[in-house]
Amino acid sequence: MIKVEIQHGDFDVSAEYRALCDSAPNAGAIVTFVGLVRDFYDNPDDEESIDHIELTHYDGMTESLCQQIVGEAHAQYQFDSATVIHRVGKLYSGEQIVLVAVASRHRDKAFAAAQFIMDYLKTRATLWKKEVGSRGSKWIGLKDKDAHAAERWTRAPSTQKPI
Amino acid sequence: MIKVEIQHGDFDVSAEYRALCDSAPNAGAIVTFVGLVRDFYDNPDDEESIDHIELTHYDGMTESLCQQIVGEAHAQYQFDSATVIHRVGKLYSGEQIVLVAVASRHRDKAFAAAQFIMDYLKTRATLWKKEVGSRGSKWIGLKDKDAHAAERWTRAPSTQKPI
Amino acid sequence: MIKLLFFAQLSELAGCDSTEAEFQNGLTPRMLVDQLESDMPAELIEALRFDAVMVSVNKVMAGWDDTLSADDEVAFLPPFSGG
Amino acid sequence: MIKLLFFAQLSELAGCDSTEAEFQNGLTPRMLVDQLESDMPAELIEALRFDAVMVSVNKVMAGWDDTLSADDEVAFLPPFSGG
Repeated sequence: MIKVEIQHGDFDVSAEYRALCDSAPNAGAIVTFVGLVRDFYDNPDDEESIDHIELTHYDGMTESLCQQIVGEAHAQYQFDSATVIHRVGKLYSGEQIVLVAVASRHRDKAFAAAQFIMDYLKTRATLWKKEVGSRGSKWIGLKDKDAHAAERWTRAPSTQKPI
Repeated sequence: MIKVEIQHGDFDVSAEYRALCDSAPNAGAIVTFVGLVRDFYDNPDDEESIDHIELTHYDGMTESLCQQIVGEAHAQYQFDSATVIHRVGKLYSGEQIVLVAVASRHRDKAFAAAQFIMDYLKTRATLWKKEVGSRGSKWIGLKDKDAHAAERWTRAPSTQKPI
Repeated sequence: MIKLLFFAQLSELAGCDSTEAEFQNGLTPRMLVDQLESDMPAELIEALRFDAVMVSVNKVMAGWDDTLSADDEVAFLPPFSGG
Repeated sequence: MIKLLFFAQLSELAGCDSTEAEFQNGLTPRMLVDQLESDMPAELIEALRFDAVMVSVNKVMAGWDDTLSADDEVAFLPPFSGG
């Protein structure tokens, strides 16, 4: 099973977890990642706090890019099932932004696939984040560390696995 | 918060997930790993199916080794909170064996810490697994791939992070 | 007509989410930006020419010098920041 | 007395989870294995001498040639397989 949703509403991690497990009866490993809105600006030197973020996206294109990312992860890691839910709209500090969950026979592939998907969601999907807080608002650009994180998956086949 | 439990009874992933989140209000990333009893023998060429596993451990020592593993992961990745629950006893195919959950400000550290802890639980904690199935029973020894997985964390500091 | 979409900071600089342009044979996304120069704020044009901005045609990633067809939907995409 | 513990396959080979040995000055885990040779199955002794078997003293990982104290608890640990 592959499930990809881009939605305004919140998601229930427990319900998604159970649905994923039910869809993958032979799985030996389930890895989930949940990203939350933090209350601090992206710049670590900035001591002001953020109130909310605004996530905007390209309706239709985001869904197909996410499907493509999960498909590439599946081609590489042959997991049993995966769920990706990414919220858009106005999200306050502490709210859930994104869920990536992977069920696989082996733990190394479950971890690798979840990280692969997260890295690509950050760098290859038509999603944009604006931080709004005590010091005004700011669109977040591609961060060097995220570009670097995503780059590791495109090396020569022998080093594609995260070691 | 660091929580380590070795127990016979099952655990509730949702409840543990919520407790972890509550204990880490500044976290931006939650990674969870759940290991389940698979219905196939560890040897991939073996087509027989397993009925259950028996997990035995060294009471008292396992707990302190697990605390130590989580402490080392914390020293390296400074996560906010972590939960480790490892079951022992007779566990049937499909049952939950182990939960590792990490809440951290940043996703790369949450993923790395969860993998670090899992790799060390497999290779450095006084836990032993016997597979019992249609073809008799067999104690599982340290697998090469697990030893290799754990080894990556002990390299020179510049390469300690999983890239 | 070609439909043009602006996202995130590009939409704020443009003061709108979308606009239209006349189709002509041989038109490319790069040429569209040149045409926008007469009507749109200079800050937008500068931002559109920033290296990291990408372009899609009909919701598929495309090149700045790809040839467009009539009724294409062209979107200007600043660096992504999902997750 | 020294308490000896066997885990997993070692306990099956020994036919028991634990046994005891007389304490003597200078005793080491390696010497304990030699002493077991007279009472215990040959398969157990062979397994205990397998490279990958480790030893703990009072629930702390130890060396085969560490000197023991009276009343120590010595455990023979086959390769781990948790997780």
